[in-house]
Amino acid sequence: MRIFQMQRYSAIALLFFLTIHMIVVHYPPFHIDFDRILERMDNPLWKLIDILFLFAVLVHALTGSYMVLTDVERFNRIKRVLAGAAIVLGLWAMYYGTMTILAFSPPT
Amino acid sequence: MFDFLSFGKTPEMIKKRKTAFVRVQRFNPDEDEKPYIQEFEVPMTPETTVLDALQYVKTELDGSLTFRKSCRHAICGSCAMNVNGSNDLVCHRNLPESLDKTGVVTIKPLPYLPVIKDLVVDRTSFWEQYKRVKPWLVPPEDAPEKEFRVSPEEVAAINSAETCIMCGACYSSCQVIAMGKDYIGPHALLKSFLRVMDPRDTIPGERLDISGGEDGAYRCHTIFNCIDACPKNLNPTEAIETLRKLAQRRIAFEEERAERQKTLTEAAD
Amino acid sequence: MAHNEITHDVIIVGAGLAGTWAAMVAAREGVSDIGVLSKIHPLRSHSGAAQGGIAASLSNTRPVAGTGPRGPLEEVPPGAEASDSWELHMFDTIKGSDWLGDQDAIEVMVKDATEIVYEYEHMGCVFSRTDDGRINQRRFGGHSAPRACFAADWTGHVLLHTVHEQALRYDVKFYSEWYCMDLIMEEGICRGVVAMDVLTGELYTMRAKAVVFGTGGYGRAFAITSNAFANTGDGVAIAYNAGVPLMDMEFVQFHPTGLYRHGILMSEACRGEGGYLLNSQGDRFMNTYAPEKMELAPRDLVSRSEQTEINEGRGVMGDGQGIYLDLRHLGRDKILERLPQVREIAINFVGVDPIDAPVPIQPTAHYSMGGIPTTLDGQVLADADGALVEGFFAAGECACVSVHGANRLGTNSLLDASVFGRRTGYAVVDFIRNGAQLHPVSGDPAAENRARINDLLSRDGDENVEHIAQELKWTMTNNCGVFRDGERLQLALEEIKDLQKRFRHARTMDKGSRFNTDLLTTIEVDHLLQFSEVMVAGAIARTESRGAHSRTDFVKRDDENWLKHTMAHKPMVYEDEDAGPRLSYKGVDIDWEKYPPQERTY
Amino acid sequence: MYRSTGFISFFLRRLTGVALVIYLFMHMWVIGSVNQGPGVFDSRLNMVQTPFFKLAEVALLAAVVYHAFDGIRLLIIHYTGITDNRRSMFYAVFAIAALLTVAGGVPILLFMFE
Repeated sequence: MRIFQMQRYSAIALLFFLTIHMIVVHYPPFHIDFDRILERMDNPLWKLIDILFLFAVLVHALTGSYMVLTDVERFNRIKRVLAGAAIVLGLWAMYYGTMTILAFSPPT
Repeated sequence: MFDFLSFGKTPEMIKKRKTAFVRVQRFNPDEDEKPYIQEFEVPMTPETTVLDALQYVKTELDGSLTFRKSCRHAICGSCAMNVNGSNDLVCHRNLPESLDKTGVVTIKPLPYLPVIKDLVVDRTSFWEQYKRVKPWLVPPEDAPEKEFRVSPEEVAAINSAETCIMCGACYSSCQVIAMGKDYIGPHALLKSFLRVMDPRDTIPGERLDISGGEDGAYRCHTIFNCIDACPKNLNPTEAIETLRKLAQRRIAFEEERAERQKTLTEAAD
Repeated sequence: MAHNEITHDVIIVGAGLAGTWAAMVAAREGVSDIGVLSKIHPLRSHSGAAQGGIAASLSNTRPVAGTGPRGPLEEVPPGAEASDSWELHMFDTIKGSDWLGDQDAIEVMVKDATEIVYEYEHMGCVFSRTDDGRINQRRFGGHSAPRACFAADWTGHVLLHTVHEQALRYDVKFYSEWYCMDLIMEEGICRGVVAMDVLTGELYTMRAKAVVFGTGGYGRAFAITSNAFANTGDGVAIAYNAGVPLMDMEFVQFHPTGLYRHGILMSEACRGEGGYLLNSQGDRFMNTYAPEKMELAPRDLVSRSEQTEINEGRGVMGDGQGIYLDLRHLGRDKILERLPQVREIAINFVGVDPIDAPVPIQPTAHYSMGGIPTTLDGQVLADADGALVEGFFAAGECACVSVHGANRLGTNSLLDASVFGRRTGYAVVDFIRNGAQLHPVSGDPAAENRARINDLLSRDGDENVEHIAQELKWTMTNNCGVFRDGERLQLALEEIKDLQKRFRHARTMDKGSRFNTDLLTTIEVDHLLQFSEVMVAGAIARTESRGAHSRTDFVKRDDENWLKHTMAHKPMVYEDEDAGPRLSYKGVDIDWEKYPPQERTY
Repeated sequence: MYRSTGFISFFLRRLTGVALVIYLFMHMWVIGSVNQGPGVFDSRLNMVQTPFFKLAEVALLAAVVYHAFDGIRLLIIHYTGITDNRRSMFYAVFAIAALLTVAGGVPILLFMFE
C-alpha cells in the first residue's frame, strides 16, 4: 500500500479514535490524575481501543513526517534511509506503547 | 510615499490615466549579482495589455529587457509570467486592470524556476516531467481503415485537458514543485490524465504506474494553486484526483479499457 | 571536427506542423539522426494558433435534405451515398486558387487528406465527434460540402500537440530556442545551416545530408496581422539570400475576420457555424457580393467585400475601419461548445462577449501563399525550369508547392502543412537511404555569421529597429494590402528601399550574448525588409487581379498573360546594388480537359 | 513565494502536523511512566500542568482541530471532486478551527485559575 493511502486511511481512523479520546479524556472535569486513568485503563476493551488508536496515530505521524521530509528534493535521495528509520521508530514506539497499555494493572 | 497622482481619485479615473508604472524584475546572470526591480513609465489606453507595455519598454526605453512572446492571443504559452504575484499570460492580461491604486504593475519571471535573463525562465525540468509521463498516445496495433469510434461524451471528458497550452503557469505556482523538482507536476499529470482517459490508449496501466507512482498524483497536496494560476481555466487538481482514484483500482480499470477497445471500431448506440 | 560543429543526417528548421511531421515520419521510418531547430519552443509554433479545422472529404456530415446550402447539418447515415468526394474538394481548391494552383499538387493533397486525418485520429488527436462517434465536420468558406474536421476551435493546437508528442515518442532531438541564421550552400548543394543557440549566443555550423525548412509564413510584414511575433519569414529570406528563388510572393491572404485593430484571428469557423457579417447599417452586405455562398465565400472575396464596405463609408467603430461579426443568433450553447476560444479572445481583447453583442472585426494579413518553390516531395526548385537544389527540402507555409495558388481556402493550410510535411519526411528518408552524402564545408560559415552579428551589434546609429519595422508594416498594409494599384505599390517599393538604407544605421540596444532577443529582432527586421521588396516587386509586375492579389488598375483576371507563377531571384553580386529581384515565370500545371480556367463567382 | 489561501492552508497543515508528531512522543513519554508507579507518573504529569503547558495545551487543541478539519476538507474534495468552492472551503476550515479552539481553550484557561 502506498504511503499516501496509509496516511489517508489512518486519518479516517483517527477521526474516529480522536473523537472518542477527546470526549472520554478531556470532557469535564478537566483534572487528570492517576486514579482516573487507572480506572479506565484497566478495562480490556479500553486496552484494545487504545492499542488501535496508538497504531493509527503512529502510522499517521510517521508517514506524515516521511512525506514532509521527502517533499524536499534534498531528502528525496535518502528516501530509503528515512523510510527505514520511520519503520524502526514506529515499531519501537508501538512496542513501547503496547507494553505500557497491556502491562498496566492497578497497583495493589 | 504619499501618492499625489491618485489622491482623491476614483478607480475609474485612475483607469483612464494615461500612463502606467511598470516595475519589472531584471536579472542578467552575466552581469548582475542578484535580481533587482526597475521601473518604467509606459503610456496606455484602456485596451493596452501587459505584453504591449513590455513591448513598449523593449522598443522605446530599454532594448535589453528580455522576455518570451509569440502568438499574443493566449494559445502558444510563451509569455507566462508573474504579474502582481499571480501567474498569468501577459498577452491577454489587461494593463489598466492590473494596476494598483498608485498605477503600478509588478512583473516578475515565473517563480521557483531558474532565471535565464530578466523574465525568461529555464523550463527544462518542466519539459522533462512532460516527457516522463509519455504524453503520446499508444493506439491499438490493428488500426481500422477509418477513425476509431469515440463518443462525444468521451471526448467531452478529456476535451479540457487537450486545451492545455503548456505555458508553465500551474507548474511554477505549485508549492510541491517549489520544494522539489522531482514531482511530476500539474501540467504533466493533466496530460497523463488526458491519455489515460482516452479510450484509444492501450497502456493506461503503465501510465498509472508513472503518474500514480512516488512522484505522481499522490504528492499533490490539494493546494489549488494550479487552478488559480491556469490562464485557460483548466482544472489539474480534478485530473489528479481522478488519477488517484484510477491508480487505486488499476487492474479493474485496465480490464474495462480492454473491454471498451473491443468496440472501438463500432458505432455507438 | 572543428569547434562548434554539429552534424546530423537531417536537420529540420522549424517545428510547426510541417517540420514536426517530416521529423516524426523520418524517425518513425528509421532515420534516427535528426535535429529539429526551432527559434521558439516547438509547441509555441504558430500552427497551434489555427482554429477552424482541417479539410478532408470524409463524408461524415451533410446538410439536412431540403434546407438549402446553409441549413443545419446531420450525420450521413451508414450505407448512404457519400456526400463529398476528393474530386469535389479538388475542384473547390482549384476554384479557390483562381486557377493558379498546380493541379497535380492539389490532387495529391486532396487524395491524401482523408488518410492524414485518419492518421491524426489514430495518433490520438481529440477531434469533436458526431453522435455515432465519427469525426465531426463543419462548413467552411469556399468549400461546397461540410468538410472541415475540427476540435472545437483549437484544431491546430490539438494537431500540433499530437504530432509533437509522436515525435517525442520516436526520440526526435529538438533544439529548442535555436535560431537558424544561414543556409550553407556551395555549388548549388545544400550542406547544412548556421544556427545560434539563443541561450548562450553561441554560433554553430550544423552540417547535414539534408536540410528541411518548415519555417512558416511571412505575415509579420504587415501591421494588422493574425500572425505571431515569430512569423517573420526567416526561412524565406534565408533561402532567398542563399540563391534560391521565391515563388508567388505577392500573394498574401487577408483573413476577413481579424479582431478590430488587433488583427487577432476570429476563426472562419464563426461563419462556418452560421455567423453573419454586418455593416454600419446592419445589412448582411455579402448579399451583394456573393449571393449564393454569402459569408461562406472564399476569404479573398469576403475581405474585398468588407474593404469595399469600409471604403464606401459603411464601416463601424470610431474610425469606420471595422465590420461587425454577429454570432448572437447561434445561441449560447453552440458558442460555448463550438467556439470557446473565439469567445475568450473577443472578451479579452475588445471586451465584447459574442453571446451578447456583435464583435468588431477587420481584414487582417493571414497566410502567405508564396514561398520557396518545391516539387510534390518537398524538394526545392533552383529555377523556373525545374532544376533541383540537392539536399534542400521545404514544406508548409514557407514552401510553395502551389496548392493554394492565388488564394487559399480555409482549412487547407493545416492540410497542406500535414500532407506535404509528411511527404517531405518520406522523401528525406528515401534521400538518406539512397546514399546521400555529408558534403564538406569550405571555410567557416559560423565565423562569417559571427562577423555579421558583430557588425549589427557594433552599429551605433540613431535609428530604432522597431520603428523601421513599424514603418515597413504600415507601408505594406496601406499600399500592398487587400486592394493594390500600381502607383501605391511603386510608393511602397521606394519606401522599402529607403528603409533598407536606414536599416544600415539602426542600432541594437542589447549588446550582450545571453538570450539577446533584441539582436534576433534586428535580424528578423533585416529579413522582413528583404522579402517585402520581393513581394512588392512581384505585385508591381503582375498587372492583373487574381485571388488575393487584387489591383484596382487591372481589375480583370488575365489568363492569357498571367496564368503563371512568379519566380524571384536575388540579384547577382555583380549587378547593381539597387537592382530589385530578377523575375522569371513558371507555367501552371493545369488539366485542361477536366479543370480548365473558368470565371470565378460564388 | 506564491502566496494563496491554498498555500496558507498547506503550510498550517504541515506546521501543525510536525508539532503534533513532537507532541505525540512527549505524550507517550508522560503516559508511559504509568507503569513506574504513581510517584513518577504524578511528577511527570505535574511537570506538564504548569501554566506554560496549559497555554501550550490551547495551542495543541488549535493544532489538532485545524489539522483534523483540514483533513476532513481534503477527504471531501477527494471523494466528491469539488474544486469550485475551494476558497470558501478554506475559509470554512479556518472558521471552524478558530471557533472550536476558543470553545475548548477558554475552559482550559479558566480551569487553570481555579
